[in-house]
Amino acid sequence: MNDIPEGDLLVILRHGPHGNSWLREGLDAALVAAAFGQRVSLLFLGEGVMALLKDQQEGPLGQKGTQPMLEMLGMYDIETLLVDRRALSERGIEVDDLCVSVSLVEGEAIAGALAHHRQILNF
Amino acid sequence: MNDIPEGDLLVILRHGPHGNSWLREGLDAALVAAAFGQRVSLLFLGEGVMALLKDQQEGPLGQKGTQPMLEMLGMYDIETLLVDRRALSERGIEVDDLCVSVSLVEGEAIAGALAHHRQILNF
Amino acid sequence: MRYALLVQGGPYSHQASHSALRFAEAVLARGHHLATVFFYHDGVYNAARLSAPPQDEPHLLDAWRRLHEDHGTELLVCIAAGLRRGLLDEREAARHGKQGHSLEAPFELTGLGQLIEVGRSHDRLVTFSP
Amino acid sequence: MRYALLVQGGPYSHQASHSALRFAEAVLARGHHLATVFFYHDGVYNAARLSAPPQDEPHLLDAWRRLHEDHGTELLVCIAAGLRRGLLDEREAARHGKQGHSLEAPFELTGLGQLIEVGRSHDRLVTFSP
Amino acid sequence: MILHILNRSPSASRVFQQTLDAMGPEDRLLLIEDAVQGALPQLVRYFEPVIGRLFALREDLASRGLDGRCDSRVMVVDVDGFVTLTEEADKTVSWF
Amino acid sequence: MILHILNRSPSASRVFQQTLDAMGPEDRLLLIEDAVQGALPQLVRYFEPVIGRLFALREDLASRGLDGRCDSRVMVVDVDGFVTLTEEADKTVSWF
Repeated sequence: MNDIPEGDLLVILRHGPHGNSWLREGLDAALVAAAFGQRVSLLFLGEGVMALLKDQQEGPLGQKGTQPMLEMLGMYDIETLLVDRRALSERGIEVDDLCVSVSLVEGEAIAGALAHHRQILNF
Repeated sequence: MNDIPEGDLLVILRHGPHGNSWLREGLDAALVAAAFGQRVSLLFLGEGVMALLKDQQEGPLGQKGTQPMLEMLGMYDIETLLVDRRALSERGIEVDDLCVSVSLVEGEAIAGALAHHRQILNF
Repeated sequence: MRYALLVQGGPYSHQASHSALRFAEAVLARGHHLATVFFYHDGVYNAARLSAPPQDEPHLLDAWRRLHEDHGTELLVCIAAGLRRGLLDEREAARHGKQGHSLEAPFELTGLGQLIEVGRSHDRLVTFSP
Repeated sequence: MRYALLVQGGPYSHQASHSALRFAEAVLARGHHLATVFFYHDGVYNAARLSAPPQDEPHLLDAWRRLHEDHGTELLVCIAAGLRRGLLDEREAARHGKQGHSLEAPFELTGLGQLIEVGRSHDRLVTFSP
Repeated sequence: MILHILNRSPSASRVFQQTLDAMGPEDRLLLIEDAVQGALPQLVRYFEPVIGRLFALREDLASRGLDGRCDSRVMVVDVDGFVTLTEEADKTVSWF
Repeated sequence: MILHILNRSPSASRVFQQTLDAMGPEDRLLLIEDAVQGALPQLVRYFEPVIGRLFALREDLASRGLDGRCDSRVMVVDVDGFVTLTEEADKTVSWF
């Protein structure tokens, strides 16, 4: 992608689902910010891309996954989902394996995304 | 070192001082086990070797370092301090930089240390 | 066999507690005796009696309690790790001049020496860390 | 300038709380206004009112309290993160039918929206994570 | 024989290297939680020295949507198999 | 200009790579807590791309016994200098 989106808040998601609560807490922050009328973008780096895989299930003891939250993003007008291309290819994941539609970023576009948002929360 | 010590408990220390409480909690476990009469050995891997550097100081807000605990090891007859040679050399640390006397281990001697203790606690 | 678990991860923050409870069920299902769970490091937060997770999420505190009620599993909390983190039973609260308590039976505050004893007296000790 | 801190690490387990308090002092020493500290993730455990660390270790709860008393810094605890982890003030305890409470003033339970508002209304937001 | 249990992905943490260094020739390694990512064909190379003694927990693969994506040389076990592995080992060591 | 703050050693965690990927050409990097290990001459190579914009926190070096062991290309600042760095940056991002 060549157009780096501008926005109020960039939420960086670097942890996968189930192993810890960072992903859920980061998505919570993004949804709340959007509910407050901020223009929010998400940037998935490293293990964070695992959040987007199809076919995820409940965790141990029926722990909810993050897919229900991802489905809410559209309702909250969070439409910019930037995904580190290298994090996908390192794991052999194709864009078709993802459950939402995303924009791939790499190289300077990642730093650009940080520069173009007024505030950043890193999870 | 060629002689792999035998013992009741091997405590593996893999975290440095100050950043988190794993090192202190691991040393606590070692000291308590020794006080209960167990034969305890310590194995320092990776960042754990930072525990042994001379010239450490108090942490933020006067947080105690781990050196007072290291000085207690002898009193509790914990004399086998195994240190990963590679972890030292990766950091440019010499044996003379350490505040206690240690035995260097590498390669199969590390696995040997685990095999030769009845119980292992990994911090 | 006689199993013990060492839980070092806080509830809801890390999968460690969930993994430990899932493993506990499987241990019991295979006919073993799950005699003891020892909570250390942030694992002590599993005993926080006021925990109030959303109703559609697993209630970890209740799951630990059921383990004790149904199978007699001892739930031991390291006292040194607990006091630093604000987990006090009524006796420790009184001893420290505090009103109220944050930990109660079936969880028990015990010394770290109990962990060493558990390691000695059980056939298997399996650790779940954050 | 108007500063805010976001603290996400539990006390005694990670250096995050220590680092944040040290940074807070330096912010104030340079003449800035430290308006808000927001506690999220395991950072909410900093507010555990029964915390009883050994006397020769820093008392983090008291240090946060002093920041509020001496400089008016607001100490905001995310309510969703707090409830899961057993941090309830008297009102929330009553609402959930629990006896006792684990969090009290000057710490305040607030929604996550406050973090977003803090980010908007302060000049700088610096995060300390585990 | 020791059962080593690892819960961090080799793509995020270097602890897998310490784990491999500490494994004896008969020891086994079980990947759980975030470490199950290491069972992907693209990441399994990190565990090359212990192929044949490398296990991954099915439930953690499934919850992450990775159940069908494992390298065929990784032995997938469910939590019942996890207990069996602890029965067969003299002791266990958890790496995190 | 963004101030990036890193608290994990490059010898233990790969998060330093994400940090470097996310840094713009003028951005600065401050090593705190366990990350100050990265200021050692043997480990500073991980931060080669940002030499000249690389800082380390003196108090965290000192408490770890590393005060005199830093690579000379790392700029050592005390906590007062840390605050100055946040004043000079438009915003900060913490990596952990």
